[in-house]
Amino acid sequence: MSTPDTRDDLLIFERSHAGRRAMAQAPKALPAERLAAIPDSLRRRARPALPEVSELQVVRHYTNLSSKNFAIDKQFYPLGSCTMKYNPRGANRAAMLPGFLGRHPLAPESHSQGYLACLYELQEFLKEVTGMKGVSLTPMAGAQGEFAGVAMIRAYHEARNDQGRTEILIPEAAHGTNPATAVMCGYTVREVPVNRDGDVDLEALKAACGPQTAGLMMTNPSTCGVFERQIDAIAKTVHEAGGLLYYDGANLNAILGKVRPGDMGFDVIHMNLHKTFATPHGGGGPGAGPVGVSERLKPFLPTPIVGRDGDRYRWLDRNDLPQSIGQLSAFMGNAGVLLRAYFYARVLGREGMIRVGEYSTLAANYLLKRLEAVGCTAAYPERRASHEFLLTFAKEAKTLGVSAMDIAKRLLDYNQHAPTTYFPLLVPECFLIEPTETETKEALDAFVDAMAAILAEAKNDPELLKGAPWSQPVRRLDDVKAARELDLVWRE
Amino acid sequence: MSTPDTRDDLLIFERSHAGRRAMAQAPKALPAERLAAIPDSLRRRARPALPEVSELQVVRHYTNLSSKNFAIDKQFYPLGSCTMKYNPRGANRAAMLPGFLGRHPLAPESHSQGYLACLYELQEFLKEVTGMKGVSLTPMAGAQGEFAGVAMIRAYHEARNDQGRTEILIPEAAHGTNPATAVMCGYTVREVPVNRDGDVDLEALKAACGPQTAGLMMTNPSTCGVFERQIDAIAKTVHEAGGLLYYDGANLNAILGKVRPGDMGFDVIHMNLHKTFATPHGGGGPGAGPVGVSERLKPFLPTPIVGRDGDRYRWLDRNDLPQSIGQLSAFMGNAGVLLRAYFYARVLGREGMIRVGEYSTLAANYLLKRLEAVGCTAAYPERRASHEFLLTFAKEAKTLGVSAMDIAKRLLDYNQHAPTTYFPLLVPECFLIEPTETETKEALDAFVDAMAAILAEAKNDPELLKGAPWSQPVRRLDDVKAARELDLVWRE
Amino acid sequence: MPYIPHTPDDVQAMLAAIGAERIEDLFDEIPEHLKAGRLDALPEGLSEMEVTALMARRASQDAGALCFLGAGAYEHHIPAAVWEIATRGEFYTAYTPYQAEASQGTLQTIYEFQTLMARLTGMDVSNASVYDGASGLSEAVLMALRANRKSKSGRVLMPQAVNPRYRQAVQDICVNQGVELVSVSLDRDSGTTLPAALSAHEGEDYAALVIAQPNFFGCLEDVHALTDWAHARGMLVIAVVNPTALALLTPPGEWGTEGADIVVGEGQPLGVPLSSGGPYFGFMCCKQKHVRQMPGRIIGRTVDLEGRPGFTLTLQAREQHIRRSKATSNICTNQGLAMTAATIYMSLLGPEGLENVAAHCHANTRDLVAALTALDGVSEAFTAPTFHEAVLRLPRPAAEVLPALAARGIIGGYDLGRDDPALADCVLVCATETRTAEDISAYAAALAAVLAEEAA
Amino acid sequence: MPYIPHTPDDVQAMLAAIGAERIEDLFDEIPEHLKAGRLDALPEGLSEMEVTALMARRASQDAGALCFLGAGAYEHHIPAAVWEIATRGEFYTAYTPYQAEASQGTLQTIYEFQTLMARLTGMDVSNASVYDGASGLSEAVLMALRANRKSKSGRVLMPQAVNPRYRQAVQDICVNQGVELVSVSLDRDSGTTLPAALSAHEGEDYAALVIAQPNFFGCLEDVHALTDWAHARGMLVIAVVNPTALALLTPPGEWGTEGADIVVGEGQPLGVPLSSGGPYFGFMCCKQKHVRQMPGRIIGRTVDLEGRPGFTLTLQAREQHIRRSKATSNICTNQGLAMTAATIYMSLLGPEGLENVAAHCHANTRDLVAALTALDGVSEAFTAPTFHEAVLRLPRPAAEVLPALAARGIIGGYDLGRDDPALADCVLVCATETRTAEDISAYAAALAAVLAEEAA
Ligand SMILES: Cc1ncc(COP(=O)(O)O)c(C=O)c1O
Ligand SMILES: Cc1ncc(COP(=O)(O)O)c(C=O)c1O
Repeated sequence: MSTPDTRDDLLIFERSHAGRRAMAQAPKALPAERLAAIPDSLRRRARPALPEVSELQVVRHYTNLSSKNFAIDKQFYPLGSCTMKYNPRGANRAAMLPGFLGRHPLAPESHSQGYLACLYELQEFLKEVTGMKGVSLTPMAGAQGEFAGVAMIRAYHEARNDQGRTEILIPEAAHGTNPATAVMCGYTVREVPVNRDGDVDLEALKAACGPQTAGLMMTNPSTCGVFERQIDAIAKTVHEAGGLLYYDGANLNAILGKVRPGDMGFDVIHMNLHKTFATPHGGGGPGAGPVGVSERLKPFLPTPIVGRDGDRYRWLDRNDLPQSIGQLSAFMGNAGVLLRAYFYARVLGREGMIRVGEYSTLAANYLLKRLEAVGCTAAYPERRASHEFLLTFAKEAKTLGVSAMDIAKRLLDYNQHAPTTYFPLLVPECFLIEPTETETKEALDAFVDAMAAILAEAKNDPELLKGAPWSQPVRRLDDVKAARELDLVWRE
Repeated sequence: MSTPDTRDDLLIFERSHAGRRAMAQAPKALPAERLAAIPDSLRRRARPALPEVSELQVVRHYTNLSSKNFAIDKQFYPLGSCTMKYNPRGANRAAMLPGFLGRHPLAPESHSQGYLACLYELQEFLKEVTGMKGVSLTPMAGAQGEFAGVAMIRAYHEARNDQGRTEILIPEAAHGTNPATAVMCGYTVREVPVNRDGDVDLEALKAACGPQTAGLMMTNPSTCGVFERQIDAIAKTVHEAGGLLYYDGANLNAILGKVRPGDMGFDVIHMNLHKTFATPHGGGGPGAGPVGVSERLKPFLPTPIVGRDGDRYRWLDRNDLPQSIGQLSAFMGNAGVLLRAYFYARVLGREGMIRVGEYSTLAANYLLKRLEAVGCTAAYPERRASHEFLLTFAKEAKTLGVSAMDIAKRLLDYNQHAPTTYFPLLVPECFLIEPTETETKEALDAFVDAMAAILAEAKNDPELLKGAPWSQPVRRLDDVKAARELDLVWRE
Repeated sequence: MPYIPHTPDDVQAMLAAIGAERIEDLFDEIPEHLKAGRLDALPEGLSEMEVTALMARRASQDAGALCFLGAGAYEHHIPAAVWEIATRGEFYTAYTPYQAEASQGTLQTIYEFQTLMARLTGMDVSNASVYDGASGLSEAVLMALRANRKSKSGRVLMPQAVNPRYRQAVQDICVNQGVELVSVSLDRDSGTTLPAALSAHEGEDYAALVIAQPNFFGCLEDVHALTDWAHARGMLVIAVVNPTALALLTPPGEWGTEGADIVVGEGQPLGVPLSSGGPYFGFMCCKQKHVRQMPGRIIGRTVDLEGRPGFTLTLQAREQHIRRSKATSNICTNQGLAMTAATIYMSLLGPEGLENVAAHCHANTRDLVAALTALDGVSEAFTAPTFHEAVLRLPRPAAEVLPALAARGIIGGYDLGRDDPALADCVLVCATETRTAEDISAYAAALAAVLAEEAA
Repeated sequence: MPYIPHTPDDVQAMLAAIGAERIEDLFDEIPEHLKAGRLDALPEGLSEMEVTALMARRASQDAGALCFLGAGAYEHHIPAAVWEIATRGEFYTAYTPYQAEASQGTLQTIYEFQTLMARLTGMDVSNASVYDGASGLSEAVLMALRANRKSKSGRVLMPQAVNPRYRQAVQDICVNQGVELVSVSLDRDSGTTLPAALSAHEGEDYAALVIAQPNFFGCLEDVHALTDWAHARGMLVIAVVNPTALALLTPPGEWGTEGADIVVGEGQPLGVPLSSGGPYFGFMCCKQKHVRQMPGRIIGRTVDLEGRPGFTLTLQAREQHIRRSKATSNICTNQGLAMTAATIYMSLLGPEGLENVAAHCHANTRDLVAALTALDGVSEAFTAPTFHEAVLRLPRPAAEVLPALAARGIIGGYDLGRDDPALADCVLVCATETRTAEDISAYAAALAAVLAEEAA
């Protein structure tokens, strides 16, 4: 072997050395008597075993660690339903302005007008792009937005004294957060099947609707990557049964400026600003999941909301909205994410917003056609792609013994992040692919080339796929061992 | 081969696509008549062929490019004479404060007091650590500091009407900037040999001194990695001949708080703040090369300098210093670098400064002893190392046919940056190794391990070294072709 | 088209490959009457330069005051390295680490975070963050109900000494699952939760007791007594703690004889800027035996095909994407980046650094209390020892004094009358390690002036 | 010990390996009487928090005014991506790329920079930056003396229209090599260098003519006539250009019939913040035939052992580390990071973006001139067309008016009386694309008020 194994996988704890410290960061030690007011019985006996390392060690450790990640800043990242588009660096700089970073969440309104102006305008923009009548920015991610939304549905029925609505309907393609949310709001979940074209099975929906129906949660375009064509009929069915319509906005990118959830008949929606509004995912978060509502749900919006009196902005809280479902966090949502989304909305403006839906849809349909041409199988070949689409490798799994997982891992060797795999569950061996509007045609073509090469490899040398990835800091990891022999915390 | 070649070496120009642009960055086009005042004959005929790329493409391109670098933030980087120590991130944040970044260099003093206060204090600190009587911060790097210093020597002799001093003496181990500088100041250069211990050959120096001697430029500790023990005698010799003593401060790190150039008899010095004061090297620059002088050279300092009247700071320029050698740049030096150095000086303070010399010397002597123990040959085995030291691989070159260059390239495969090679020129097949005070003992030990492994490889499998590096984005590059078939600019 | 790279040529080529004529054709499955109008309420797009200038103006509009607010969010020094590294594209623009092999950077960071939090709290395990401290407490309450199989009541004891915003959020989040929060009264002398207050609940079935340390009023509870009391009665103990304070105070894992069962708190003090309230992160630790009831992402260490160690998402069977309606929570996106920052922060501070930060916070707050109570009519409201907040009683309503201070550039603290009319003349103040002696004098001088004015 | 990782244990182990007892022993070769004292004039060390707070206070002390200064440094919008990428550790903390294989990031970036600058200036080749525009001009003058073998005089024609700070720096840097700068007078009507002024130097031996476009007064020179005049007389032409302006103006490579020979300028406008004057970078381009006379680092494209393309330092035989006293210059450390930023900036702006920036600068300055000359007694001093600066003649001395404007928060421009008493009532003003219509109105209002006051 010509290259020595110089990989360096130490944990920060393994770099620790008793007595070492990043001196510039630590205030000087105080004389013990300055702590005398704290009773001994409440004092810690030994210092917490944080690592004892130098500042350079920390910088080097996390700089090197970071380089073991794929990221949009480095790779094409077509993760379906996640909208991995370019995260403008300008948004980061604006949100990190010292004036914004230093503002205490409970600062008086007199010292908050600049910040509140941004939030107020963001509320107005979101109303316009979604066609909803009221918006609260407070939910901290999509799932918390869902919670707020379904809680409002519940509050609405309760306020009308409409008892007995105990069920939320959810199409089987739905994201896992939808049923989990319904349960957190005290509902039971009834799944609605999806038909062969990717649309909801309308007959089944009709059969499922009844006086027990509190509402229906759905995405449109759905996570099957197609636009639900019977949306009018669905809305009518649910509404006639006395239920409300919830829109999971994870796929809003597909229709920005093209159709508005409010116009489709939805009563309540959440948006994922960390998807549609290009705020970064940060390796798992933070997000922001504002909710929008129709007129009749406005009284129930979670607090606080920004209101305006003349040219002064002010917080609206429970005193202003006595029927509010209340407060979902200690303060008011992920302010820094909202500021980034505000930046994005201002740069895009009206025209830019409309282009998002158009070009993300163009990219997805192009990529789908090209992939079909090199031998991939579309799950819904008769349908237009929305901003994303589904491929299935059921055939390859059967004839060649390579799974969608194998193909996904092999893509990493081609320096391409894998699409979402095995979701939605109803399509076997699937890839959900979302290229977004910010990738060039060349980037899409490179992905097609990689897929074509991998399909050829699958035929000629399937072990290449089953052993993949080969080029990453680690080879394929043993998930079963991870769950069986739990090692969640490092012990010396 | 199990890993496809996914390396992507395109130039930014090869990503260009006619008509594409990073829209958020470009102000809107103006109507042509707004440019009517500019005569056609002075207008450009075609737009410059800058790349036409999207913002994401730019971010991705340069993010990925950056990852092809070694850097202190990622690797041990023991480049002798370059002082690759940790560059505090806090210094970067402080210097990048909007208030500092936005200040125009010609802003009135009324709007500059905060900035001037930092510079004034930095001047004072540098005087104290060097033992000099006056400091000018304006030189933009070490070499410009040298220029200022030698120009002051010249101005001094000229002011005294001391004609005929046409020669600058320079020990043969000196850095190339020394002779180049002397010539830029209109002097001829006479080299002084270095003896077998790494000290200047005092007899030769005495013989070289005379009425033609304008001065001597030297570093101490020298670039041989040892402290010049006869410094008193050298100073006496040069001064008695009527010459002045110039101190090249590139190695100041070694003696910070231990010996001061002013106390050693030097008349003028430059400091490399990008070395000793931990400002970043930025892949080649910027630096800052302040000069310090003894009392008699103060009138000649380059302008501007920061002065103080009561509690107001103000610029001193040629009106205040009529004998100044003048202005070396359009404004006042590399302000952002000076602010970083100021940050560093304030964090270190008196005690910290003293520790720098101690611990960089400790690290170098430790590393030298350990390397000798695994079979490396010291160039000056009888001497203490200063903050750096010289190894020679003359033996390996002769017996095994592997050069210092081969060993350097092989080190890259061990994820260690190579030391300075083939400098100073008087020691064959040499490494000049400077570990600095900010690296842990573990990092030093890892370097020793790598060197031990490479020495073994040199015996058992020299081709491994001659073909190295094997693990970098490119294998060894053809420098001869680069110089013969000049390709300096990309052409489609 | 900001951020969209496609030229007219590209579009033509792409449409040709699709077999469509116009982009509009791609939307032909959408019923025509649903198509959106022109979005006229949206303004025109601006350049990065214009939006940056606008936001810079707004940001500086709010800046400049000297702030003594705590009440759940604390201004600490954040080493520059923390966010310079956390905003590196590799951390900043990665998604949740679903492809483990291409996400070892994020995954190892989380594993280190879990270890750090377990060590800081004295607990066995940690998750990879929840939204914030308040929503984290809701998750802890729901988790306790699942974990305490013996309790059937759905009731949890929630002292008044817990941050009212947390209590409200827990109420609002848990209400639909039939959870009942039963209040435990505050001792108005000490500012703490006394055993006497608990004994009022003796003999009833509660799934858990919540203990905040320090409590909302900055006071230190007798956590050992409270913990033992709850455990003796079959309740679980949920600790709500300030992570900075843990550098000085008994970790929840060592409270009483058995230690707390679940620990949550606001992670913001660990290197996350105030930033108007978010993104922060909630941390959540527990005893090993409860790990399968814990919500949120958890990272495990495992090996790859060649036996080398690596990190991956584990125990996913608790999560919504696998378990759907049976999941422990609906949480999906969490607060990863803030948690990454906290990991770097804790590594930089180290055991001694964090302890010194905590000590300075405590000492500065004591200095602040001393400086302010030196003024006529100002006194400390409670007798219990405090960590880095304290309640001051003023000679006039806080709602009058605070705006007058704000007009003088001093944000003087939290008006406790907002939550409790009985405390209308009380202010909760805080001085972290970032407040200097001059800052404290400035506050004292401003308060003296305001009180003199009002008196006049 | 800030930034030093060694613990007492480490030190003992290291000393043991060395065979020394105390660190002090390692300095035993230094004569005892030379050892330094206690450095008492240095303050005690502070923490990052304390120094950051101190510097933040100082930075904000200087901030807030509206600035219309140019005179060699220009405020432009800098895309956030530029410095977020340039300060990535990989660029920020690397050294000069001596180990090419481990420095391809820096090396390719420089190669791209060289290509960008060659394209922008219309020249064949570029180096990797020199210190700044002024020192760059000195290098160009010295280079021209080397390159023009026919000229023996050591004299160079230096118009008064060139930035006086550049003229001074060139003088100060070149004086010791016997270079003589001969001034060419400015036409006081047009504000440019006229052929008539040149004809005064007819028949003498000069190595080169320097031409600034735009010149220091913002005026556009007839570069074609000047270039041809110089070439016809065996002189080289050194162009000093503003890189933003080049997006609109004839590139020096196309001046006259043959084009300029050497091009230098201040690179700051290309994505580098004002930052009190540095770090900026000087750029330097030339015709291929002069490349061996060019100072500074140059990167070449070559191949590796396997024939793959790669980048490396080349033509090092020009540089001091190889050629020592025979080098083209003593420059070693250059302004790499600023140059990296400029590379990213130019890539982001693209041909159209940079053109639009230049156009807005021009238009805004014309608007500013119109707004200010609408005031009584204020007029434009020169008749030549301008790029993004212009000279205004005031009814009173600039040295009186400018401080009065500054007191009103307007930094109103450059007092030309500093360099030339005949222009004591003249101000050089500038409005880049960052100045809005409101900014311009604010200046006009302030100037009106100041002039009224003075009159009163
Ligand atoms: C369709 C869908 N719904 C809901 C969510 C949940 O959003 P979040 O992760 O922001 O909580 C997601 C996120 O992946 C999603 O894809
Ligand atoms: C000994 C010595 N002198 C002078 C210099 C020149 O300094 P600079 O590169 O800052 O111009 C160096 C830089 O490498 C050096 O090592």
